[in-house]
This record gives sequence, C-alpha cells and structure tokens, in this order.
Amino acid sequence: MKKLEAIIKPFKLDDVKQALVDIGIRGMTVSEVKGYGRQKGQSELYRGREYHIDFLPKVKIEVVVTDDKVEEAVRQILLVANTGQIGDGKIFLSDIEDAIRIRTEESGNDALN
Amino acid sequence: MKKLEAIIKPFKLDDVKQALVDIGIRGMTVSEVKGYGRQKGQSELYRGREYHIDFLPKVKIEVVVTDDKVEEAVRQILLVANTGQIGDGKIFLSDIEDAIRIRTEESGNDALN
Amino acid sequence: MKKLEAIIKPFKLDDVKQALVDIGIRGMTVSEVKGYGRQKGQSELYRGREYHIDFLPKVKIEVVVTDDKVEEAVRQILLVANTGQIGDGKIFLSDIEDAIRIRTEESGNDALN
Amino acid sequence: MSFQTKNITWFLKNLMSAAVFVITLSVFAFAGNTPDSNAEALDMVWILIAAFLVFFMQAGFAMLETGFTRSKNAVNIMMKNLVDFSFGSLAFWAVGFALMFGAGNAFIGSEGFFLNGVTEPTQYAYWLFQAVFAATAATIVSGAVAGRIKFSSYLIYSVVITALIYPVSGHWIWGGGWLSSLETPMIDFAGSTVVHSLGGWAALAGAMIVGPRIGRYTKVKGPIRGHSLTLASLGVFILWFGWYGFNAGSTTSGTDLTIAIISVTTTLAASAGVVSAMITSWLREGKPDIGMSLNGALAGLVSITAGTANVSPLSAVLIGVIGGIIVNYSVALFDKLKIDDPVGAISVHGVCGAWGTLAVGLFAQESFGGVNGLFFGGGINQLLVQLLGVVAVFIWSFGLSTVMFLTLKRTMGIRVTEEEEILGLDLVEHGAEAYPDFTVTM
Amino acid sequence: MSFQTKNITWFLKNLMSAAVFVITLSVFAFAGNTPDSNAEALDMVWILIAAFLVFFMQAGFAMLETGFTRSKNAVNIMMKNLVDFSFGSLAFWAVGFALMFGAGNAFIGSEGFFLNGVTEPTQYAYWLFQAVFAATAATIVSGAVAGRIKFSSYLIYSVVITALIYPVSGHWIWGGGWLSSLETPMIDFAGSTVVHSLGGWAALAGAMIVGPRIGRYTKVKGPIRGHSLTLASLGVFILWFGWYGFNAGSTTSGTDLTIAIISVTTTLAASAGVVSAMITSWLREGKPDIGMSLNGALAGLVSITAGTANVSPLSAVLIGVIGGIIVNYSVALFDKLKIDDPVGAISVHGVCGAWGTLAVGLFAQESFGGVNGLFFGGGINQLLVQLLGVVAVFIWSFGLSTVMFLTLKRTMGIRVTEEEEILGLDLVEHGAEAYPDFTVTM
Amino acid sequence: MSFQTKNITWFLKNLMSAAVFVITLSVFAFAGNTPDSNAEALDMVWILIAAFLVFFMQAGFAMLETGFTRSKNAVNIMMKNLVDFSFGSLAFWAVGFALMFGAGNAFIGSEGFFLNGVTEPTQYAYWLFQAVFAATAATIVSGAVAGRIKFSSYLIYSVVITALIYPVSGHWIWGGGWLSSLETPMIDFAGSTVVHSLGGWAALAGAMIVGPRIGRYTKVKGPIRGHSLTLASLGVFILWFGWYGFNAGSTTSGTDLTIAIISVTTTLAASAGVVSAMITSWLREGKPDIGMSLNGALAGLVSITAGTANVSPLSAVLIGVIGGIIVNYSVALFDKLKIDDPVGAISVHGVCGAWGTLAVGLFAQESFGGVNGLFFGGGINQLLVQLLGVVAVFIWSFGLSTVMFLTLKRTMGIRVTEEEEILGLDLVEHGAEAYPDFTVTM
Ligand SMILES: Nc1ncnc2c1ncn2[C@@H]1O[C@H](COP(=O)(O)OP(=O)(O)O)[C@@H](O)[C@H]1O
Ligand SMILES: Nc1ncnc2c1ncn2[C@@H]1O[C@H](COP(=O)(O)OP(=O)(O)O)[C@@H](O)[C@H]1O
Ligand SMILES: Nc1ncnc2c1ncn2[C@@H]1O[C@H](COP(=O)(O)OP(=O)(O)O)[C@@H](O)[C@H]1O
Repeated sequence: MKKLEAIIKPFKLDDVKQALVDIGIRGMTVSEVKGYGRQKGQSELYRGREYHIDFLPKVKIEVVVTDDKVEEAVRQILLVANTGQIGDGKIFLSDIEDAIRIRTEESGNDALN
Repeated sequence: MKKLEAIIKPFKLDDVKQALVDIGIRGMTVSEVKGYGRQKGQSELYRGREYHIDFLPKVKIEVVVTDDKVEEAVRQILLVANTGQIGDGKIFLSDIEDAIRIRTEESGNDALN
Repeated sequence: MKKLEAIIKPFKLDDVKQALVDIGIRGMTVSEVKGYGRQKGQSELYRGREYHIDFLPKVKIEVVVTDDKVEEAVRQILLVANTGQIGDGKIFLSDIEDAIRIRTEESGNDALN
Repeated sequence: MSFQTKNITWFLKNLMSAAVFVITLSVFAFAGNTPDSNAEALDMVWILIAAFLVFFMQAGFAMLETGFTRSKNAVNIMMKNLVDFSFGSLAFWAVGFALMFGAGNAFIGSEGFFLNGVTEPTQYAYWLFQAVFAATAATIVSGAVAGRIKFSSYLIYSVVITALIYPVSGHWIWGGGWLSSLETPMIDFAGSTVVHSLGGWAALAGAMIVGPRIGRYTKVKGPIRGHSLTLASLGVFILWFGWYGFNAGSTTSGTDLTIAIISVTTTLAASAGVVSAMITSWLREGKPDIGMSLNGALAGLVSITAGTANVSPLSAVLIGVIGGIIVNYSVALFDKLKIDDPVGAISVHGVCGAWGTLAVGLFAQESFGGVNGLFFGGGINQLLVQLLGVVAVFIWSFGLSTVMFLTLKRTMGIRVTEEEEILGLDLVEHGAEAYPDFTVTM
Repeated sequence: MSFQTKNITWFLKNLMSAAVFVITLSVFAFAGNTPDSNAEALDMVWILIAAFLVFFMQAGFAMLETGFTRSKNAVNIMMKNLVDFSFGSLAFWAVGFALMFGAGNAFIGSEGFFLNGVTEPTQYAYWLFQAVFAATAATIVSGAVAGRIKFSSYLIYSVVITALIYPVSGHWIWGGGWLSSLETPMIDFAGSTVVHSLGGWAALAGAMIVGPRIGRYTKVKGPIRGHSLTLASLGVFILWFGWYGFNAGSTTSGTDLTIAIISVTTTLAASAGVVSAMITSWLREGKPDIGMSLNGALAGLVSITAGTANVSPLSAVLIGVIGGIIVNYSVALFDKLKIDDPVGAISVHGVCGAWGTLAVGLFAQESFGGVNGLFFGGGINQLLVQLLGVVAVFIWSFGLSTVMFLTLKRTMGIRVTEEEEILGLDLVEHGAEAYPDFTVTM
Repeated sequence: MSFQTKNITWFLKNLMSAAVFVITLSVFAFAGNTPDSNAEALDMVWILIAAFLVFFMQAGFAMLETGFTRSKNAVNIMMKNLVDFSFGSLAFWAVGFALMFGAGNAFIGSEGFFLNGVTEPTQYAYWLFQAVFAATAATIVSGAVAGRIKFSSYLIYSVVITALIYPVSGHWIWGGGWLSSLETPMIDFAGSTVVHSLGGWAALAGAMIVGPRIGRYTKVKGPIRGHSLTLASLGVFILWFGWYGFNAGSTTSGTDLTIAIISVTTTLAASAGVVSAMITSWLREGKPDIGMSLNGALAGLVSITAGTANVSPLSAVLIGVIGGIIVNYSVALFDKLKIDDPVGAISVHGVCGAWGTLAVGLFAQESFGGVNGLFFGGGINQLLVQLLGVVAVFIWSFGLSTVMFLTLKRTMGIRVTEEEEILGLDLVEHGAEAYPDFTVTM
C-alpha cells in the first residue's frame, strides 16, 4: 500500500480527481497548502509598494492506493496535471503500513475499496 | 515510532482528541481537509440550480506514537469516531524514522513525551 | 530521500524558510494546522465566560530532501525555530520512496533540484 | 404628478429664468404652501427617514446574529432575517396594523385590515414606521433560537408574532388600549417594552422550548463561539445607527423639537452601556470582553428606549450604566439556567427592556417629558404602572409564545434532527454553504 | 456665511438669552423665512438625503457582487464599483447631465456641460440625485461581467454608459424627450426602465460578448459559487435601504406627500418579491434557496420602481410577487442560453425592470398617481406606451452596448487571458489578494 | 407630549375624519406653526440626520481599519472603535463641549460642563453633531497605532483627545477663538484641519512614539498586509456615505441652501481623488492599486472638507485630484521614514487635511462662499491665514499628543510586549479570536 502525495496547481484539482476516479480509485483527501519552489511567486502591490510573495497557493491530494495501482495513478496525474509550466508540482511516494476503515474496522487493501 | 493519520468527521474531533489524551498521548496535529470517498457529497442549490458537491469537510488528525501505543490508539479512534455511517473515515499507519523536539533537541521516543 | 515534517510556531515560518533556502533547498510545502501538546492553550473569554482553547495555531512545513541534506536541514530548523519555550514544535522524519516532478516527469533526486 | 412631467419643464430651458424654474418645481407649493402644510410635510419626511433607518436595523441584526453563530448556520441566519421582515411586513399589513391601531376595545383593535380605508399619506407613513417596528420584534427571536430551529417553524412563528402577539400588547400601550388609558398612563416612548421586551420574552420562550444547541452544556468544552466578531461588531454599529430612527423617530414628528434631546439621551445611554459593560467584564474576567461590550451598547440602547424623551442626559448615562451591568449578569444567569441564547437576545432585549421601562418610573423628569419619576419627586405611581406594564407584557408575550412554540413542537416539529444540526442548517435547510470557496478556487 | 462665523456668536455666550441665540442662528431666516422658502428647503433636504441613500447603494452592489463571486476576484469587484462611481460621476458632470436634461431636441439634450450655467442650489441637488442614478446604471453591468472582463475595458465602458448611453434614453423619458411627449406619456416614476432595464440590457450585451467564465458551462461540475453569502445578504439589505431614497426620492420633493405611499409600495413589493421567489425556489428545488430569495428582494424592488407612485399597496404586492417568480425562471433561462451572469443582474434589472414598467400599464390607479391602467378601466393605451418605452430602451441600450463592447473587443481586448482568469483578476489586474492573511500570521 | 398620548387619538377612530386627525397629530403645530418655527425644525432635522450619518462613519472606520490590518488584531480594532466613541462622547459631554463652545477667552472655553445650563433643543442637537465630530478625530488615531498599542493606554488617550486636545483647537477655529477672530478669519468649513489634520497629527505622534510593528521594516519580507480588502472597501463606502453628513451637515441648517453645492463638491472631489490616486498608482507601479484607490477616495473627501462650501465644482475636482496624488507620495514618504501607519491615517487625514485647508486660500470663490482665494483675485491673505491655522493646529495637536503618548509610555507603558504582539492583541488583550470557527465546526 502506498501513499501518493501530489502537490498540484489548484485549478487542476477537478481534472486530477476525475482521472483518479476513472481508474477506479475510490477515495482521496485534499487540502489547501502553500508552496515554495522554482516557480517564483507573484509580485504584488500593497498600498503603493511592490513586494514579492514567495508562497503560492497549491492543492495537496493524498491518496492511498494498493501497490498495483501506484503506477497507473502516477501516470494519470502526470497526464492531467501537467501544463508544461514551472510550478506544476510534485508527486511524492511513500509506504503505508496499514489502512483501517473506521466504520467497518476492515483493514489492509479492503479498507481502500 | 509510527504515524497515525486519521481522517474523521469534523464533529468527532473533540471526542477523538479526548480518547487519545486519555490513553496518555500528549500531542497531535490537526488540519481541515476535504474528503472524497464512498460517502456521496451533499446535493446543494445555488441560485436556483441543484448540483453535487464531491468533496466533504473532514478533519485529519496526525499523531506520532511510540510503537507500543499504536494498537491502543487505533482501538480508541475506532471506538470513538465510529458512527456506523459511510464517511466515518480511515486511519492510515506509516513509519516514522525519527522525531525531534525543537525546544530541547531531544529525539526518538523522548521527543514524544 | 526523506521527508521532514516540521510543526512550528507560525511566526517562525519566514525564518525557517530562509534557513532552508540558504542551505540549498529549493522547494517546500506549507500548511496551517492546529496543534495539541504540552503547551497549554490560551484561556479565552466569550461573552463573559472564560474557557480553554486546546488547539493552538501552528504551521506545518513539509520538505522532501535528498538523504545527504537531512541532517543539515534538521540542524537549521532546530537553530532557527527554537525560542526555548514550550510549544516550539517537532520535526518528524520519514522515508519517501520516490519523487516525481509533474512538469518534466523527472524522478528521484532530480525531481528535487 | 409624475416624475417626468416635472422634468420636462425642468432644468435648462429655464436656466435663464430661475424664478420660473422655482415656480414650475413647486406647482403644488403655490397651490398653497402654508406653515401647516410645511409642518405636515416635515413630520412626514421625519417619520419616513426614521422608518428607513429602522428598516436598516435588519441588516444590523443579521450581521450581529451571524457573527455570533457558526459559519455552518450563516445562510440560515440571513434567510431568517430576510424572511421575518418580508413575511412580517405583509402580515402587519394584512392583520397586525388593524389589531394594533384600529378602533376597537381596550384589549384589541379591529379595523383597517390590509390598510383598508386608509387614504391619508400620513397614515401610510405611520404604517411603515410601525411595520418596521413589528419586524424588529420578530427579528429579536431569531438570534436566540439560532442554530437549531426548523426554518419552516420559524417562518410560521414570525408571522404570528407580527400579526398577533406584537400588535395586541402594542395596542394596550400605543394603540389606545388599557395600559395607555390608566389614570397614570404607562410611558414607553419608543418601545423598551412594546418592542424589545416583547421580543425578548418571546425569545426566552423559544430558547427554552427549542432547547440548547448540541454540546452547549453537555460537554467540558467551551462555549460555541461565533464565526465573525468583525461582522458582529458591524452589526452593532448598524443597529446603533438605526436606533436613532427608532427613538427619535418615535415622536413621529420632525417639528417636535424633543427629537434633539432624544438623540442625545440615546447616544449617551449607549455609550454608557458600552463603558459599564466593558468595565464590568474587565473586573469579572480580567479582560475587556468584546461580546459584552457589544452587548453593552445594545443594552444601553434598549434601556433608554422607554424613557428617551423623559429623562435628562445625566439620567440617561445612569440608565445606560446600569443596563451595561445588568447585561453581564443576565447573560451569566441564563447560561447557568442552561437556556441557550447564542446572541444574548433575552438579556439585551428582554431584561434590559424591562429595566428601561422601570427606569422611566425612577428617572422621569418633568422638564423633559412632563412627568416626574420617583427620584424627582413624582412618587411611586408611575413606577408601579411601569411595573404593571412590564409584567402584563411578559405574561402576554411569554405566555402566547410558549403556546405557539409548543404547538409547533407537537405538530410540525420545531427542531432539526441531531444529524441535521451537526451538519449545519445551511446545508440541510437551504442546500447552501456560506463560504464555499474551497473547491471552486479553480 | 461660513460655519465658524455662526459659531462665534453661538452657544454659551448666549446661554442666558435663548431668544438672541435663535436670532443669531437664523440670520438668513429672519431675512425671510416664508412658507415657500421652507417648502423649497424641505424639498432640497429630501432630494439630498435621498441622493445620499442612493449613493450608499454602491456599497450594496459591491457587497452583493463580491459575495456572489469568487474570492480571487473580490478586489477587482471592489475596484470596479469604486471606479465606476468615480469615473461615472465625473462623466455625468462633464457630459451626461447636459445630454439628459439640457435643452435640446426630442432625442438628446445639449446644454449644461460641466454644470455650466447652473447656479440654483436646487439644480445642484438635482444633479447629484441624477448622478447617483447614472452610477447605479453603470454598476449593474459590473456584476454580469465579473470574473473575466479586463479592468481597463470596463473602465472605458463605464464612462460611456454614464456619459452617453444612460443620458440619452434618460432624456427620452425624464428629460423632456419623445417618450415623455407622447399623448399618453410613458410612466417610469423612479426608473425601472430608465435605470434598471437600461443597465440590465447593457449587462446582457456585456455578458454575451465577453462570454462565460472558464468552466461555467463546459464541465460537469456545478455552478461557480460565490465566496460569501453573508456579504451578499448584507448587500441586499443595503440596497433595499438605499432603494427608499431611489423611489421615494424620485418625487424630488419632500413636500409631495406621495412619498409615504411610495415608501409603502416599495416595502410591500420587496417583501412580496422575497416571499414569492423563496416559495418558487422551494417548490422547484425542494428547498428555500438563499440566492433566489435575495434576488427576489431585488426583483420586487426593481419591479415596483416604475409604478411605485401609481399603484395601490395590494397591486404593489402583486407586482412584487410576479417579479419574484419571474426572476426564478429568468435566471434559469439565461443559464440555459449559456449567458453567464454571476449575480443575476440581467434577470433582476433587465427583465424585472421591463416587467415593472409594463405593470404600470396594468395596475396604475387614478387615486394614486392620476392614471388608470388596464385593470382599472384605463384601457390598453398606457400599456402600449409602456411597451414602446421598454422596447425602445432595449434597442438603444442593448444595441449601443453591443457596439461598444464589440469595439472594445476588437481594439484593446475585452477579456483577460485564460491564464489570468484562472489566477484571478485580483492578482493579475491589481497585484492584490483580498484575504492575504496566511503568510502574514506572524 | 408622549408617544402613546398621541397614538390614542390617532388612527382608525378618526379614519372618517382625516381633518380631525391632522389636528390631533399637530397639537403643537396649531399652537403656532410659523415659517420660523418650521425653519427651526427643519434646521434641527438636518443637523440630527447629519449627526446620525457622521456617527455611522464609526462603522466605516472600523471596517477600514480592520480590513487593512491582520486578523489577529481584528477584535482589538473593533473594541478601540467602539470604545473611543463611547468614552469620547461621554468625555465630550462632561468636558469637551464646554472647552470648545463655552464662553471663555480666545484660547479656551470654560462654561457648560455636562451640558449644564443647556435647555434649548437646538443646542442639544448641536452638541450631538459636535460630539460625533470629536469622536471622529479620536478614531483617526486608532488606525495608525493598530496592532501594537496597549488597549488601556489607547483608552486613556482617546479620552484626552476628545476632552482636551480636539476641543481647544476647535475653539480657536469654530468656537469663537483667536483663529476665527482674525481680520481675515480662517476658513475650515467642515473640519479639514479642526478634525482631520488634528487627528492625523495625533496619529503621527502616536505612530512615532509607539514605533513600527515587529517585522515591518526590519526584514526583507513585504509589507504586513491586511486581512480583508473587502471589508476595507465597505469601510470606504460607509465613510463616503457618512461624509455627506459631515460636510453638508456642517451648515447646521437645512434651510441654508448651500447644502446642495456642498454635496456636489464633496461628491466630485471624492470621485476625483479615486481617479487620480488610482492613475498615479497605475503609473508608478504598473497596476491600479486598490489600497491607493481607497485612500484616494478618503484623500479627496478630506481635501474638500475645508472648502466644500467655498469652491466651484471644477475647483473641487482639482482639489480632489491633487489630494489623490498627494496621498500616494505621502504614504511612500512615511514608509521611507519608517513611521508605520497601517491604514495611512497620517497621510489621508493629516497631510490631505492640511492640503485641503490651504486649498481654500487658493480656490475659494466669492460666488460660492463669499470669499476669494489667490486664484480668484482674493490675494494671498486668506492663504496665509489658512497656513497659520494649519501650523498652529499642527503644533498644538502634534505637541500635546507627543507629551501625552510619552507620558503614557513612561508610566503605564504604551506598547504590548513582543510576545503579545506576535500572539496578537485579540488574544492577549481581549482573550478573543475574531474568526474562531475551526474547532467549533462540530
Ligand atoms: N522538496 C520539496 N518538498 C516539498 N514540496 C516541494 C518540494 N519541492 C517543490 N515542492 C512543492 O511543489 C510545488 C511546485 O514546485 P516548483 O519547484 O515551483 O515547480 P516544479 O515542480 O514545476 O519544478 C511547490 O510550490 C511546492 O509546494
Ligand atoms: N484511498 C484513500 N486515500 C486517502 N484518503 C481516503 C481514501 N479513501 C477514503 N479517504 C478519506 O476517507 C474519507 C471517508 O471515506 P468514505 O469512502 O467516504 O467512507 P468510509 O471510510 O466510511 O468508507 C474520505 O472522505 C477521504 O477523505
Ligand atoms: N505526538 C505528536 N504527534 C503529532 N504532532 C505532535 C505530537 N506532539 C506534538 N505535536 C505537535 O507539536 C506541537 C508542539 O508540541 P508541544 O508538546 O506543545 O510543545 P513541545 O514540542 O515544545 O514539547 C503541538 O502543538 C502539535 O502540533
């Protein structure tokens, strides 16, 4: 079981969600984050002064998938979230030891279906 | 040392927190997230049109515990956060290599007490 | 490749970011969280009643670094985020199996540079 | 005469002959501007502007209530405020006004339904002024039952209060009924009792019958905090602003120069309410509490409303100071009694309304409103009459509201289910979220 | 006479001699307060206060529009509202007023640019009242094109509408032009057509030419929701409050006692609009929808604006009820036509404005405004004239706005790029964020 | 005459005899409505409504200031605005009014404490009008010291400014003191100097002595941004609305027809301020900046306040344009000087207030206010007197405020600790959070 954490541009959320659902993933958890990276933040104005914002709004999608789905899921995200511009984000992969569904107390892969 | 990530219904936060505290867990970190899953989102209205909201408000509790506490913590969460209805959420377990308390620079299990 | 999750006091965010950037880290992801811990929450008033707030505002910095940078990154965070007072926060270390840059599909350490 | 007719002959064609212009503009005037017609017009202008200001108090109530409650119920609060005014003003047009001001007996009026028979402009103006008052009484209840009452039940209730509960006791005091026909008539100049206490006691009945919000008194955790003290504060500023219409407009005459002293006593009592409520909270809790300070402003305003034309500035300050203290202890008391009133409406409107009404019996001064209270050598009579009025309206409003809310409870139900309450009224009652910007960030 | 001169002789030096005081204060008065001078002064006070209230509607529009749109465009909405009033009032001063009210022909006026030649105080007051109306017409467009129009293009457009589009058709109806010179002159008391439909049809042209927001009709996902229904509701309360100035102020006379009945019909129609819009949405969707209820209030207000001085309270209720129903179906219709109007401006102002204008031909009653409509035995003439006015203004406003927006589109461009729209107008047009508190939490 | 007495005989009983009704309603009137009594009443109605509008500016200031500052200080801003008005109006009642308008010498008044000896209604009205002005002066300081001043110190300061600092220089200019007794008296019609500059210079002293917020000038990171530009914009709309009361109310007379031209110059100057401030920011920074545009509106308003009754519409536009440019450079200047003024109060009120006062000496025109300035052939005298007034008030206000703030600093302390500032004033001073909805989501 692996966790994919995808940091993406906010307006890609719907597309990425749909792409994941289309390959049979049935759950995910999303949060608003701020990202710092190569994509340099906007320059903004505030009461007549220009300044630089380092942190840009991003969306983090966390999705735990069974091992056999990892590759496909990554491929889908790469496909859909890519705009070709700096700041498209990253996918981080890590190991999840177990998952438990609170309602049924199922665990392991069963908890994900 | 393990990390438990519990995605729960927001109104269960206080109960889960208390349950964890009661078994001697002394710290946790909480964030607001949106969840997609089997629990189908509400249908809402907006200026005369009905539509469907896929993402529902959830709360994510992250708690890093020593290995010996994992089982008990999971049990407590299952006990308290369960309403028997779809959408109660998940617990994900993963490995944490080390924890460091910033103030004292203690690391390992000491950082958690 | 490791992930550092640092839970810090919000007003330290800028300093920590700068410290990480100064040692050559080129990306990180930040989110607002609420923390429960030893630092006892403020006592607040609401319409004439005193009460206690358990959860305090914290900032979570997630940064994925190549193995050789872990130690330095931790040291920097400890250096900068420490105020010597309860509630300074924690750093959690965990393993990341892979990172992929969405734009270029680079993976591994390359995705982090 | 319609707008455009006037405009035709207006402006530039007459640029060279300003005199002609004035004549044209004042067609009616020349048909006979007299001191009396001018006085009548000025009175009407005053009533109308005051009515507009009182209308605007609806915005104040909406902001105050939503600020003091959770974001998951914000839409519901807005709907309740919008709808109690709308249904309320229609109900007051159809029924309420006739019961309150129509010829009738000492208990109730009975003529003028649907403004039938009304032809005088001044009567229309007066209707509007009274309608916005009636809607205020209805709105007071909204805050006290926020977060758990069923929208449909609230809607029915708000029609009943504006069509029946408010007008009847209003008739007693303002419509020529028994409380105004006593040898020493009750004095409630702008409605500490007629409007505020009435609303406050209805709110009390509502809060008791609908019961406290889930988690309010059952858990160790703190109070259920509101979602925007900024908007709550804005609400108080708007209410204070509108209150000038409420109090000074109650002369229903702009040629009655007491409007000046009324405006002054209103200002001073409100200020004094803020100061004393804040200091009281500071002494009790160690910090100047914003919730109490905001409530202090309203407490001062409600307290001065009955006697605003009858007391000196100094007395107004004292009345406000006491109002500000009362509200602190009253809120604490209802909390101890586990009567859950998210915005403090019972204390602010009910209790301070009663205090303000009694205060007239103490502080009234002949040189202001023609009557002396206890402290100014007028004896205890006025005070007793005021007390009688307070009690009578309490019995009427609390009694009828209790009947009404209980009936609703037993028939269509008065409270949303536990699950609905947890999800929030916005979602379950209106299918809406107040601040849904997350998934739409695009 | 300047302020301080009066003050010198003012107050305490004369404390002992109040009589002297009054004399001092009323230097001018004693030079000759007459019933006519008083009536003139009262008229002016009324116009000015009404103008202030109409000005305040800008705040209402700003809140309504920002509430119904996303937070990433909130600053842009504020800027548009601030700037259309500012540029608009300057444009109306320089050009618009002369075209609308200056002596000229049946189609257009042509004297009084820059208030040239104006010396009478009443004319200044009248200018202000008209300027805030003109700015209202401009602001209506803002909501319909929100979230994608280029700021610079909007700015140019708002100058054109206040300097040219609004004044010319305004001249026809209010400035002595052809629609007011017909045998049966068109009746549009406070501007259902002159202001609201005009703005609504311009909004229609704008929304069509600028095109829908990205994702609005192309995806399965739901509507693009606004970021604060609380602020949107506040906006409606403010607009309703300001509308009293809009309608009752349109007598441009405080001695004209019809201001009372106007205020009453305005209140009842707005209330009726809320009630019927809410019930309609309840029946159609199963829940009382807040967006529709808020739009219902505005629909009622827009609908009564033309006939506010010409219809009975009961007719006002009916007009409002129908307005509230219309707005439901109209919003749905434009959605089906994929004309993206984030705040419903086209339906509320355009369609309900037309309905309100026609309603005068149906519901007008001699005992109120001197004219009978179809339902009261006046025959069909007035209705036909109203229809003529509706159509004429539609052609003018929609036509000219189309030309204007198309010209802008082909020259400087009318819409931000896709990338900019996604990032939000606040960032790309103003370098700002409306709620930037995250990284600054410190 | 109390309300209910009137009501008894009111309405439906007399439905058949409207004539009787009018008589009943106008008991006083028939005792003698005269042109003079009507004029007096109209003057009072005007003063009061204007005072209500100026009161409402408190809401505007509260929204503006909270919008431009961080959410962790939002409650504190609300409290400061609520409390400076409340303490301020009590202080002005007790002391300030007597010092300002009481008989005395050229420097200070000394009669009428606690409204002692005041009996005339008009004097009460005048007190209220002056009290809301005094509170405005106090509130101006609030924004400049936001985010770090101790609440208790602010509270004391706000009493001192309304009880002493404002009234004394006010006496010089409006109360019969030396600046109004010069051969060529200073002209400050509605208070560019008396109110705004005074407040602005006090704000300057405050901001300098309390020092910049942590991180404001010490780090590379950008400015400390506010938490809601939406609320800040709402604040500006409210202020603009209230300003009509501020300026046009300053005739303290509704029969003085200059209220029309005042309202026009106020509107045009504000609009011009927006336009020029926006364009200046656009040229300087490449984008139309909302902060500057909002400040531009206020800059235009402050700038026209002194000369609003003395200049032509065209001059008003020029005065506003220059105000809008000044505010851009002034904000930048104080930033360079590291004087931290989160809302720009010093520039808007202090600097533009001075500009507006001087502008009278340049643009005054006999045909408007009876006096000619330099540009209209009046010579340099008026300008020099204006300059004298500007300098005198600067010395008085800045001097006394400096003394006051330094005294507070050395005694009870004027600034919260670093840790408290980082946590936010809401938590440490009031034990509150403005938006605490997270843990309560339930
Ligand atoms: N090492 C990292 N650890 C955690 N998050 C990162 C890291 N590097 C980048 N990110 C996240 O990915 C986002 C995009 O990265 P950026 O360098 O701007 O563009 P790109 O991924 O296209 O090279 C950042 O805003 C940040 O949220
Ligand atoms: N595979 C997953 N990865 C990450 N989060 C998930 C996953 N599946 C579910 N979740 C989270 O758990 C929540 C509850 O899941 P859901 O399927 O709705 O109900 P249940 O857990 O009762 O089956 C979701 O809203 C989502 O936040
Ligand atoms: N076991 C834990 N798991 C996850 N987060 C924790 C844990 N313990 C502490 N935290 C986070 O660290 C923050 C600081 O911890 P706290 O115990 O208050 O102070 P300190 O780290 O100085 O001992 C908490 O607010 C919480 O967000």
